[in-house]
Parts: sequence; C-alpha cells; structure tokens
Amino acid sequence: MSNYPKPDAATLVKIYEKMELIRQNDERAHKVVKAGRIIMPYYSPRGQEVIPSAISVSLTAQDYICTIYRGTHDMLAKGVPLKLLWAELAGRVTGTCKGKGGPMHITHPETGVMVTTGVVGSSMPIANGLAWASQLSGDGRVTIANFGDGAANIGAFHESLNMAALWKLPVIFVCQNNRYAEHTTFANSTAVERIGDRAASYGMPGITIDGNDPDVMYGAAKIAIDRARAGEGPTLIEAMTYRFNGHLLGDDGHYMDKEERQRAIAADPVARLRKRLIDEGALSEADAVRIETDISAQLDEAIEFALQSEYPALDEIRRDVFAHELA
Amino acid sequence: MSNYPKPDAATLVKIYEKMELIRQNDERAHKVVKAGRIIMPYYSPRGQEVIPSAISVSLTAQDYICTIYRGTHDMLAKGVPLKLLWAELAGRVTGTCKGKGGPMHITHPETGVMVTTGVVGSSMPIANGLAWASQLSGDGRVTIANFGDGAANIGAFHESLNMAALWKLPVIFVCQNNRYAEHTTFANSTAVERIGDRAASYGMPGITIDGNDPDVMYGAAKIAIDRARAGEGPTLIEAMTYRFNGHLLGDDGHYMDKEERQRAIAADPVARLRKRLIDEGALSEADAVRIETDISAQLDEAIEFALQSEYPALDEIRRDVFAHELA
Amino acid sequence: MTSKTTIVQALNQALDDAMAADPSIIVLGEDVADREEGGVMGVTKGLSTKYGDRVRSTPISEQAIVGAAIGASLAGYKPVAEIMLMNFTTVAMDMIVNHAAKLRFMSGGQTHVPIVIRTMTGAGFSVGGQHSDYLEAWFAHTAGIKVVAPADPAEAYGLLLSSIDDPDPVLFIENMPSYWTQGAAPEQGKRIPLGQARIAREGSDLTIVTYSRMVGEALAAAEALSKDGLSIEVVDLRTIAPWDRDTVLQSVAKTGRLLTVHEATKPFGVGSEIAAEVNEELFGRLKSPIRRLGGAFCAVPFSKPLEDAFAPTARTIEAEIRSILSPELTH
Amino acid sequence: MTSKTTIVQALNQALDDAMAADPSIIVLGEDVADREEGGVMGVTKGLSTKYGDRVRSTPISEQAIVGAAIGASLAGYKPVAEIMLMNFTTVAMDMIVNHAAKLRFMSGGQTHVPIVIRTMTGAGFSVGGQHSDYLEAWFAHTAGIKVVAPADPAEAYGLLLSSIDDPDPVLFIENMPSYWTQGAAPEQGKRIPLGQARIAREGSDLTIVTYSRMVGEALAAAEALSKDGLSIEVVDLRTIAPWDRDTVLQSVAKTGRLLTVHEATKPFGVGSEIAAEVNEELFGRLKSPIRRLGGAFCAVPFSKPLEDAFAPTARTIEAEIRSILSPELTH
Ligand SMILES: Cc1ncc(C[n+]2csc(CCOP(=O)(O)OP(=O)(O)O)c2C)c(N)n1
Ligand SMILES: Cc1ncc(C[n+]2csc(CCOP(=O)(O)OP(=O)(O)O)c2C)c(N)n1
Ligand SMILES: [Mg+2]
Ligand SMILES: [Mg+2]
Repeated sequence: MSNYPKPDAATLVKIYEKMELIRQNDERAHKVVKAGRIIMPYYSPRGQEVIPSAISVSLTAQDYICTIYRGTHDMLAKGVPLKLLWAELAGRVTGTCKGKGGPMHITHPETGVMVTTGVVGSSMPIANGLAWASQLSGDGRVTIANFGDGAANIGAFHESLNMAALWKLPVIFVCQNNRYAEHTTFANSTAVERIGDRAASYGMPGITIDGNDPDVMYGAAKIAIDRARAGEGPTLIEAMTYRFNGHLLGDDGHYMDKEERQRAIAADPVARLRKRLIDEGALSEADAVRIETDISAQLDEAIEFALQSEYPALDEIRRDVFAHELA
Repeated sequence: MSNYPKPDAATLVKIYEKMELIRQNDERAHKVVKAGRIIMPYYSPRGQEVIPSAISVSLTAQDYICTIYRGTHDMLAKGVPLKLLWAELAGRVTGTCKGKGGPMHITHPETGVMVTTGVVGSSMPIANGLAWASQLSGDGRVTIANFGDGAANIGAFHESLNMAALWKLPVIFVCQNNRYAEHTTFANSTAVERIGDRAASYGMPGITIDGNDPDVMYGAAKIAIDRARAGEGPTLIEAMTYRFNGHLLGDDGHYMDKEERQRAIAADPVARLRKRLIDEGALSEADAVRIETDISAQLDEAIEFALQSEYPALDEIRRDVFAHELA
Repeated sequence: MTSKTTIVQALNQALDDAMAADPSIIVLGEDVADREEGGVMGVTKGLSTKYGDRVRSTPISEQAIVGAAIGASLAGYKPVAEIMLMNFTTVAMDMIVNHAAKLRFMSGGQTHVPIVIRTMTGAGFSVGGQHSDYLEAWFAHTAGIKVVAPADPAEAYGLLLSSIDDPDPVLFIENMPSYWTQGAAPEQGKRIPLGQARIAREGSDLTIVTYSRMVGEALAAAEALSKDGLSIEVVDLRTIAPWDRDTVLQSVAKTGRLLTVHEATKPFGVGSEIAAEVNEELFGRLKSPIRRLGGAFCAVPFSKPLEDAFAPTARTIEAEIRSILSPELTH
Repeated sequence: MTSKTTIVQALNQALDDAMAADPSIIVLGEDVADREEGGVMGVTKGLSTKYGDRVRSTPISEQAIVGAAIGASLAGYKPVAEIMLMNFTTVAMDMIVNHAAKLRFMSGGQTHVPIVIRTMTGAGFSVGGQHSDYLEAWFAHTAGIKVVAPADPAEAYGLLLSSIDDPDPVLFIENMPSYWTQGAAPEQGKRIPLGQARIAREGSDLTIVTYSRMVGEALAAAEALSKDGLSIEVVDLRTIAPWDRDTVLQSVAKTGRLLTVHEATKPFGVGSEIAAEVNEELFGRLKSPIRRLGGAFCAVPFSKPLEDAFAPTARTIEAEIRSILSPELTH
C-alpha cells in the first residue's frame, strides 16, 4: 500500500468536506427522526464516511454507483442534491423519487445514483449490468457496487463477482465491512477472515484495507478505478470500518462489543481528518469552521425545503407502475 | 497427494466393480432409449465413474448423498437397487419413486440417496441440512454433495460452503469437473482455474485432484470423510474428469474439443483400472469377465423387471402432494 | 378476565412449548439466537439460552437457510426456519418451491419435508417497496406447501403449534405492524387445526373472507356497519392453502354476498380464487356480485399518505360494503 | 399458400430483426452465443455471429443474468435475457420481482427497466417435476411486470417484437413441447400489440379463454364439438398481464358461458382471476357457472401416463364443455 497513489492536500480537503457533510447529515437524521418530524427507517452510516468520500473524488458525475439502505454516505459523496434527498426521506413529492421510494430506494441518475436496494446483496448483479453497458458503449464510465460484510455471504455476491471477472467489467465491488450485519458479528457469519481474499475465487484483484484511512482508501480506489476505466476489469475492495450505531435508529447496539465500539468512536475518522488537515496546514481552523457552517446551513435549508414540501397526490399510486398510467 | 491413504487391492476391486456397473448401466441406458423402449432425458455420467466409486467404498449405507440429474453413477456407487432404479427410469410404479420422480429425481433413503435435483446448485444447501442433522444427533454420518463445474458459479454454492464451514458440518462438496456445463466450457464460465481453490474463501480445505485416478480419488475422499466424521468440518474436492458424451442423450457433443475428447475417451478410467488390476494380479481375467457377466445379467433382469412393471395408477397424481391424499 | 399478550410473545411461547415437548424441533434464521438478541423482533428470544445448539443464527444466506431446514427435515428433524421478511423469500424460491414443496411427490412419498418457514411482512411500517409485500398467492398456487396467516396472538400461538406438528412444509406469515397489538392470551398447548377457518363475527347480510391483519380491519368495519343495522359475518381464513371451502360456502350461502379482503394486491390474488370458487358453487344463489378488495397494484409506497392508501382499511371496507348493499339501503 | 415456420425459427427471426433494427438490443443467457450453439434449443442461433459481443453466453448464474439485464437497461440498453426454464426463475425472483418490476415505481419514474426475460416450460417432455411448471400467475400478481405467452409461430414473432419494444419489463413464456410445431410464417416486422387478446375461433355457445400451448388444445376441442353443432369461441389471451378485459367480457357477454384453460394448476391460477372478474362484470347474465381447467395440483409427474393426465387436453376440454352444456344437450 506504500506505493498507492496519495491524495494531494486539495483532494484531502474535498474528501473531508464530503465526510463532514455525511457526519452532519447523519446528526440531523437522528435529530429529525427522534423529534418525530420525519418517520423513516434510518440506517446510520456514521463511522463509514471515509469510504465513499475517498472513492468519489476519483469519480465523475457520470460514473455509476449502486448502494444499499445504509448508503446515505455513498449518495452524499456522489453528490445527490440535499434538498431532493431530504424531501425523499420525508416522503414528499419534491424528493428524488417523488417520495415513493423512500430512504431505502434513493435514485438520482443525474449524479449516477442508479439503484439503492433494501435487499442484501442485490446491488451487485445490477452494478454488473451498468458496467456491461459502459463496456459495450465505450462511454468510459465505471460502476461502484457498495455492500456490507453480511452481504458477502449471499449468493448474489458470488454470481456477480464471477461474471464481472469473466467479462472484465468496469466495476468495483466495495465491501464496507463495518463488523456487523444487524446483530451478527462479522466473525459469526463469515467463515473466512478477509472478504478481500475471496477475490482469488474469481481471479480478480482483491484487497482488504483500512477503509477509515483516507490515504489508503483513496489510493486503493484510484487504482481500481483506473484499472476499470482502462478496461482491465473489476476489483474487490474490502474496506474495514466500523458501525458507530446500532443497525438502525432505535437499536442502541447494546449487543456490540463495548470496548471495540468505544475505540472506534474515539478514532472518529471525521475528527481525525479535520485535525490532520489543520495540523498539516491544508485547512485553517477558520476554513474548517466555514465548511461546517456552510454544510449546516445547507442542511437547514434542505430539511426546511423537505418539510415544507407537499406529499405526493394519491394518484401517484397509479403512476410509474408501468410507462403508461394505470386506469 | 503422495501421503494420501491408498486403497488396498480388495478395495480397488470393489471400486472397479462399481465402475463397471456404471459403465454397463450407461451403455444400457443409451441402448434402451435409442431403441425407444424408455423415453427419458438421460444425462450420461460416462467418464466420471471413478469419482463416486472411489468415494463410496469409504461410506456406509447410512451416509447420505445428494446428487444431480447426471448422478446415476453416484446412485449406483452408493448402492441403489438396480431394479428400482430402472423401474423409475421407465416411470413404473415399482420404481424408487413410484415413477413420479423419474431420472432427475431418484430418491432412495435406504441407501442414503436423499435428493436428486434437476436445479443446478441445489444439492448443496440440502446436503448441509442432512449434515446438520447428523451433527445434532451425533449419528456419525457424513453427507456427500455432488455437483458440476457449472454449478460452482451459482449462488447456492457460495452460501452453502460458507455455512458448512461456519458450522463445521460433516459434509463433503464434490465438484465433478467434467469440463462442460451443457455447451459451455469450464474456462468460458469460470473466472478462476481451479474450483478447489475457492475453498479458501471459506477457510475450508480444498483440493483439485485427478478424479479419474482411483488412488488419488480414494485417498482424497477418505481424508475428507474421516475429517467430517471426526467433527472437523467440511472439505471441497474438485475432481477433474471428463464428460465422454454430449450434455444429454441426443446431443452428440460436436461442439466439444475433438482431440481433448478423444484423449479422454482413450484414457477410459474403467478400461484402465481393469487392465491395472489384471496386470497387478488383483483380478484374474476370468474374474473380470465374471464381474462383467454378472452385471450384465443383473441389468438384463432389472430392465426386464422395469419394462414388465405397471405404470402408476392415475390417482397417484393426488397422492404424496401432502401427507393426506387429495380429494 | 383473560390475560393479554402480543403476537410476538405468543409466537415465542409457541416455539418454546413446542421445543420443550419435542427435541426434534430446531430453529434457524438470521439473528435468531440470543447472542444475536433472539431475532430482530425478539420472536425467538430466550430459545437458544434454553435449548442451546438447537437454535442457530445463520449468515445472510436464505437459500442455505431453507436448504438446511429441508435437509435436516429429511433426516427426521422438524426445523422452523425464519426468513426475516416475506420479500426475501424471493432469494429462496428454488428451495421452497422446487424442493420443499415437491420432494414428497417426486420421491413417491419416500421422503417428506416437515418444515415451517416463518416470515413477516405488511405495509404500515414505512419500510417501502421491498419490505412489505404479501406474496401468499404465489405459495397457495404451489402444490405441496401449506400457507398459514394468523390474525391475533391466540391464533398465532395455536396455528404455529399446528404448523410445526404438520408433516408438510408450511409457510407461516406474520404481520409486522400488528406484532405488538395486545390480544387474549392463548391457552397453553391449544392447537388450532390447519385448514379450518373461523367465524370471527357472525352476521347475515354479507360475508367478508379475510386473514392476517385485515381481520381486525374487517371486524372494525363490521362493527361500524352494525350501527346502521347491517349484519356482517367475518370469516378469518387462518389457513390460506388449503382453504376451508365448507365454512366459506356455508357462510356465503347464508348471507348471499361476499367481499374478500387482503393486503396483497387484488389482481391474481387469493380473493380471486375464493371468488371464482364461490361463484361456481353458489351460481344463481348470490344476491350481488362478489367484490374483492386488495392492496393497490404497485410496490408498497414509502410516502406516508400513499402507504396509508395502499392497503384496505376499516373505512374502505365499510365503504365497499355500503356500495354493495346500497341498492337495498336506498330502497 | 403461406409459408410455414416453427416457433423456434419465429423467435430467432424476431430477435434477429429486432437486433438489426436497434443497436441497443442485447442478448444474454446460458449458451446463447454460437460458440455454445446458439441456445440449447437454437432460439438464438446465428445472432452472436451476426451481432458479435451484443450476444453473450453467461455462467449458470440466474441472479447475475437478470441483474446484468436490469443494470444495462438502466443505462439505456434493451436486454433480452434468457432464463432457460421457467422453474429456474425461482433463483432469480429477487431480481425480477423486487427490482425489475419495482424500479420504475420506487424511483418515481426516473429509471425504468425495458428488459425481456424469455423462458420456456411446459409438460409433455418427460422432464419431470422441476422443469415443466407454468408459473405465470406469480408474475401476473406482481405489479410492474408484463406477462406474455404466445401460441404459434406468427404470434411468437409479433409478440416478441412488441415485448422488446415495450418500455417495461416483460416475462415472455415459450412452450417447449410446441417449439417445433409448424405454423404460418409471420409477416416481417409485424408487431402484435401487448394487452390485446385475439379471437382464435368465433363461436356463440361458450367462450374458452386460454393461452400458450392450450390454445391449440382448445381449438381442437372446439372443432370436435362443432361436429355436434356446438359453437365454441376461443380467446387467446396472448398477454396474461395486463389481460384484455374488453375482448374477454365481450365474448362472454355474447356466449353467456366461460371456461378458462391453462396448463398451470387451477387453484390460485390465472383462470381464477378471469373468472372472478367476469363473474363480477356479468353478474346475472351468465347462463352457467364459469368453469376452470388447469394442470393437476401436484409437481409435474415423470411417468408418462401421469404426465399425460397432468395438463388439460382437447379431450378433457371437450368433456368439460359437454358437461357445462349438458342441460341444454339433454333437453
Ligand atoms: C436478502 C436479505 N436478507 C435479509 C435482510 C435483512 N437485513 C437487512 S440489513 C441486514 C444486515 C446486513 O448486513 P451488512 O451486509 O453487513 O450491511 P450493513 O447493514 O452492516 O451495512 C439484514 C440481514 C435483507 N435486507 N435482505
Ligand atoms: C438453476 C439452473 N439453471 C440452469 C439449468 C439448466 N442446466 C441443466 S444442466 C446445466 C449444466 C450444468 O453443468 P455442470 O454443473 O457442469 O454439471 P454437468 O451437467 O456437467 O454434470 C444447465 C445450465 C438448471 N438445471 N438449473
Ligand atoms: Mg455490516
Ligand atoms: Mg460439467
């Protein structure tokens, strides 16, 4: 990993901005749900900020991602507009999906968020198809398939990686190993120590890295993305991270290993990167505060927009089932 | 493999007897179907005789196997009575399954043939359950899950191997790599060179061996069976072999590599073992002929029995759907 | 006064009572052991502590879960497998339909698959399009598997015990939004036979045939209509396949009118089968056309007003019944 | 005299014509490329030679097959995926039902999934319980996916072209045992609109509603009955979902009697939906109860006499119609 490409200071700042957005967005989600202002199932990505932030700086808006119910961080890093996102979380017609999809199904093709799935493992087969399209058309796009450690044990993982390798698809499989699948620890669900090693089953490069280290995550992602763009095929990246919260809002995660959890939270990657950027002079304290305040203001605005928006009209139930509206 | 346990002469003869039975049985199947005496889809296991023969000598009648549409060799090696088998192939009420299952669904619990499936990959999840039962009850049985090279790319493979490894189930996954899945070569469907290597994805011992070499096949199976019986968990064995025929009777396999096929047929494992046993003095030519003649007579009798038997009565359609007969 | 309990508690009690009585009953599914909190909803809480290795949490591998249940059942066990949500049966359909439901027939009766697959579902929880579907019609259309859907705690208890007893595979559908609704506690050990519907309310003007959470909505509608002197009979099917033709036909023969209600979408739903059969059997004896209510023909929407409008409610059932009976009401 | 062709040839021609006209049409499935013989039945023969990389053979990975089709369709392609046999849709149900059918709705119309999933099935080939099922009712019960089942070569051609054109996912069901039955050749480029049934034979005494291979059986039964002066109308549904209510209702309004026929088992089958709807719409106007014929309620048996007895035939259809019409016949 010492020979990984390193992000320059400006890139690190961009990564940090995304991470801070994800962090604050998560804070707001907790607040808004707990206050009863929005009712939704919310799966916090807190602790996993580095992964999509360090990936996305090497992506264009045209590149595709597929993500999961826990993927708010993936969407935000990819650039989903905050207002549309929040309006969708609030089930409003102004949301990305007119309120019909909700938090588990955010879609926003303009920023490349093509599928958000609530079914474990299902991001991967579809990601292959997007990558296949790029391969056929030669549009040079890459596709990121995000999924969890638990998802690495479902059949769709296996079928997808084999096909991607066989077809040399421009897709990157990003296993965000946050150590838990609902209440089940990684070790209790997985018969091998590193998901990254499973790449060998498909003759595909595979690595297990510290997904909370922005340098490493950036470098690994950059190599994989460049490979994919160059037509050299897929990569499996297992990004080790940690789920700060319970499985979903309302689950306090009391079954999680207390010490391990405290250690992870103490090593909060957002705070760490902020400190480092300031220490290294890449960011002034004032700039950091400005970033934070900006984000906070944007979130205020987005949430306000969402809550002021209308719910979809009831006849939306008959629309978008098929291309033609139902009678 | 040099330290594998070796079959003694008597065991090799037993293996040979099973192989010869499989070979002749296959010959008869071709003949009977081509003559229009039985109408059935028939998937020849010709060329793959060593695998189940060398496994089964280390199994008891109580041990379980799950196999596939191509599994006549697996069933015969395990000891399914010829008459019942042939009556089932002929769709007669005297068959293992009263004629209701047919060639793709032979079941015979008395000899441990628990499931024969027509769905690629589906032998494996069920084999786990049989092994789980043995683990719970401590009955000391092992379960063999047979499947093809093509099946190693379907989701059920992945889920099953992970669960088996995690639970340390007494199950052995036997991938009979006959180089083809219908018309698709192994290389064109699989992104890795050896299925045996995929065991590493599950922290499970995995080997790729010459499945047409009775010594190696016996040794590898024995080690895996002993391991499983000792409670040490599952093993993946990729047994390299070759499908002498097309995918199913009626398909002449003209798309298969001609030279490779000729080489494989020239190295017919049945003829090879016969010659070796005679060369090594384990079997006299006369004994060999007696074995052949015995088998031939048994097959005559079984086929005769089958064709003389009645078809099931039409009300069998209402039986065995549920425990209670349908009205 | 009888004591109260919830469906979650009743299911837990049924599993506990069954496991205590029969050592061949084993439980598997994601997070079902106490190390993993005894199930995401707590249905299996305490069981692994009490019964040890007979209760196993699994990886997220639904094919392997159902496959393991099938295999263990072939070897004499009686597994109760949990597929967390009904939408996830989609990844295990081969195991359920091609194997569990068919092995008895295809083996000519040599083997059978006495498993229970518990699964939960239902709109109303804001979980959107991939977590709320009622798919019971698929399984009812599949020979060899029974389908059961209880409506309250005592029903859940008695039907789960019978499902576990049953020698055939049973898909057992639990409604998530009513998991914690209080109801009369079951009598210990009391089984409710499969295949027998129950008259949840007697009436003479119209029969509602329904099941699962919709029983409560139907009863509320019946209650509201009774204030106008309309007498509605509510039949809780309990077992969807095989369904209790006798009870349904007797009820409709008496009332002369039928409304079927379920949360699954109406086209090609369970109500269509019941309507088709009743129409055939009671041809010329019905007072008005059979009507069917079901969920909207779309994925379950997230947005609350749309989700609220998705499934039938006491109010829409009431309105439907008024429209059926309106010729009489208006003369 | 029109020239003759088979369903296999007609399907091949439709794919070829579609691919020649539209470069966004791509094909994938097990063995579909010419390196693998252009499909196990030859339906895709020649396409990869002609269209190169737009036709890809896949590993045996049905989830990955349908997933790849979905993903490519989201990016603007129009994939035609083959799931070799309908029973193997069971391993891809999540992709089909939770994703292909729902993405348009769940994305609020931002994305859509214009894929065709071709699959074959049907009893009569001695392939037993896991290779012969008709499961169309499952998909018809699923909002967001269309279901099409052609009955002869020209129909197969015209319906496949329309399915490929369609902006929504279509499950396209081909009957295996009739793959090589000769029929009139299609007119090049001629589409048959989805959602429109066809009167395959006109009649006045009773309407048969059917589709796929059963159309032939129904026509044969009608022909046999015509010798006794009975006039049977045969409606070929063509599109099972959404089905053509107008044509069916008009026909039954005219004849006053309905028999539905399909190879799928009767309980909870497509016939039940049609019967329920027709009963409701034509309440009081039917001359006799609607009857339904379907396959036996069991896995498709291997043994020939049982397999032959499994699905409706011209003979059983004829007998059923005679029993429906017998009150008239006997007075
Ligand atoms: C096929 C399927 N099975 C079960 C579930 C229920 N479920 C939702 S999230 C989850 C845990 C997933 O864990 P992981 O893949 O590690 O992702 P994480 O939630 O940790 O991000 C489970 C089991 C599901 N959504 N889909
Ligand atoms: C899930 C599924 N997909 C497709 C098929 C059709 N099919 C039957 S056999 C076969 C090839 C299997 O090849 P392999 O696993 O190598 O076994 P072999 O036939 O060579 O013994 C295929 C694709 C099937 N039976 N099941
Ligand atoms: Mg996780
Ligand atoms: Mg093979």
